[in-house]
Amino acid sequence: MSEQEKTKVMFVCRSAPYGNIFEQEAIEAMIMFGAYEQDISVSFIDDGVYSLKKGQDTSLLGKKNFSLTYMILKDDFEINHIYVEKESLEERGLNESDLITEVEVLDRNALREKMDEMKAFLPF
Amino acid sequence: MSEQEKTKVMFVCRSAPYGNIFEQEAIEAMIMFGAYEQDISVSFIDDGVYSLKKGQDTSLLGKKNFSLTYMILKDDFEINHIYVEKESLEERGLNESDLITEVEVLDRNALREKMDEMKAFLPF
Amino acid sequence: MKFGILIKDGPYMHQAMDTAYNFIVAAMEMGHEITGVFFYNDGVYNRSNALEPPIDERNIMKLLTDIELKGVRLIVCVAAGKRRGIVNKTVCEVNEISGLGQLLDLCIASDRMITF
Amino acid sequence: MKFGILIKDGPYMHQAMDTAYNFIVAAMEMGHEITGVFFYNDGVYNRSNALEPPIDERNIMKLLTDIELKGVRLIVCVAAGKRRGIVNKTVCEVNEISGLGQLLDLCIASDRMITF
Amino acid sequence: MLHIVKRSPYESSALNDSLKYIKEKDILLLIEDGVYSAKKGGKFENLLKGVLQNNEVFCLIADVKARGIEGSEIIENVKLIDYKGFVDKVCEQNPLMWA
Amino acid sequence: MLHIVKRSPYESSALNDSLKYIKEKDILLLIEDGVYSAKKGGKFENLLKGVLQNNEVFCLIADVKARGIEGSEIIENVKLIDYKGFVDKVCEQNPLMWA
Repeated sequence: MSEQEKTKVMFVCRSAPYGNIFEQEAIEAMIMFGAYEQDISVSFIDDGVYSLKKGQDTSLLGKKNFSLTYMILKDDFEINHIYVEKESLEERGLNESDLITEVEVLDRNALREKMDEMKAFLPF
Repeated sequence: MSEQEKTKVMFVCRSAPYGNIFEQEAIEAMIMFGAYEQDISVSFIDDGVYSLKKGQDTSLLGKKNFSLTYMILKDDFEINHIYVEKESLEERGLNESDLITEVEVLDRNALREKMDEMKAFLPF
Repeated sequence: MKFGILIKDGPYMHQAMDTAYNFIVAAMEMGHEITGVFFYNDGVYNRSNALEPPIDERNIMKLLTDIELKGVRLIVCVAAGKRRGIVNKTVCEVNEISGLGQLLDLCIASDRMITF
Repeated sequence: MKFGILIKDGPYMHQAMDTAYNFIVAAMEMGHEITGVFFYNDGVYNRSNALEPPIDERNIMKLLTDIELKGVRLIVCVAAGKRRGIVNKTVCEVNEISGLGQLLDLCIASDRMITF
Repeated sequence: MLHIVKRSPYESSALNDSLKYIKEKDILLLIEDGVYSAKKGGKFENLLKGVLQNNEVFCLIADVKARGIEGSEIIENVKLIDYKGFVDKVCEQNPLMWA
Repeated sequence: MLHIVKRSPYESSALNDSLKYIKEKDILLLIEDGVYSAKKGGKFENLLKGVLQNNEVFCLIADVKARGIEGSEIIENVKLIDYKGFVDKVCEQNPLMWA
């Protein structure tokens, strides 16, 4: 399929992990979508940036640590673009070195420009 | 039963109506509790004060207007005390005349003193 | 226009299903097409076959059957459903259960995707 | 001490049931008594008999059965359950279904009432 | 983009979060508990008036009426629309729900 | 009173709402997404330090670890407790969940 024919869909991840299931079920959707050869982006903004925080250890909660999946999302599941918003990181006292995997850090304006290219948003 | 033997329970209503079911199911609980001859209070704070707003008309939503029940909660269902927090009203541009029924308007400090008497809180 | 719909909240607890229903009815009256309604997260509860709301309250099961009869496709995510107990024996229609690929198909087939 | 527990959120969607479970286990290990767990609002979904979470995930149905076997009383609100499809045929144990008066009874019988 | 906000500004950051992404020509649509943002005399009146300088703001009338808010209590220049108007706005611009 | 906050201060008003009701000797307990309030370098660091002037603040360690926050990243004088510590706090004071 040519690049122009692909549908551009962006997951907009705005929730912190573990307090609710949104980010976990969003990842389950990302993994499935990767197989369909469309143009899938994921953006982490607001509390969504916490999902990428390094060092998550859920053993005391009895819940699954799904953050490790982000490390292989791009290579194993063909998610084309993973963005994290710079301002949301800063507001939370986080920086790039706190993140579990290498992602594209964009400021709000740049991320908004990416949004303008999308056909559909899936907010989680 | 003597007043001292009664259990003091306070519903703490902090949600606006219709966006979620909390206030409607809280009212269903209040109605049942009234029959048990305990000492039941209801306090409306934060967005909970919107539940008491006059003039709710849910016809276009297709949902039930449950606000009318507040008018008879005290007399018909023996809920002993209904409080609304002054500061939350003010912050929302509301005053006593906006409310569907006569309730006790208390400032935060006075309401907090009532809270100190409670055995149990039920937050909605 | 063609609209795809994603529902993430359960019935009665949040207003999402009600807003979506009113949106869908309005869109169809205006001659637009609904490509499908995908139920994800707690949205899957909307398709429980056991909802018994009080008789003086709106019946969400009936409202959804109404739009289904008008040709709107309803799709319940199998994974989100299993986790929450919306499975073959508890779902309104067994053949509504499907995979997440259907959500992407809605994104592809619709001019607009809207989440409630 | 005697603790009464109120659960307002459904399984998996929010962390409430997990936090409550860990609280209950800790309290019992410390020798405290749990007077009962009342499921209201979306909390009733925790007692669906059809939950089928992935095998590598915690099984909330099993966790609740464990504490029930240790003598903790579980109570599902009949009205909240009917509205959401948690009724005789879909609930874990039919005799857990009861009325709102039980919630007030928990308030009366417990030293502390805690909501999750 | 059509920014849809359904949460109350008093309890949720959704309105603020959406406004960080609003650009010229974007529309702000307030539905469900989001309509409280458009009430005169409330804490968010000035914020919303600022938005109105650069963007159109719409409010779902069914949600306004359900919550007991009169048309006269809605901040000036905020436009009330019905569900069909909602559909029209989604046709005009690509929607993102700020839940 | 024991004020329990389980929502993130970035998306919810719960922390702020609870602090309006906090009195001398009351305890603030942060659980679930509420623990983000206690992270150093975040937007709510000063607010929480203000609370610590007059009240004890506790954080559930299971929730802190799950979210990848190190003990060293927690604001000074905030105390980490396990579920048994949580039970103890509920024994000490009457709990109200600010959801």
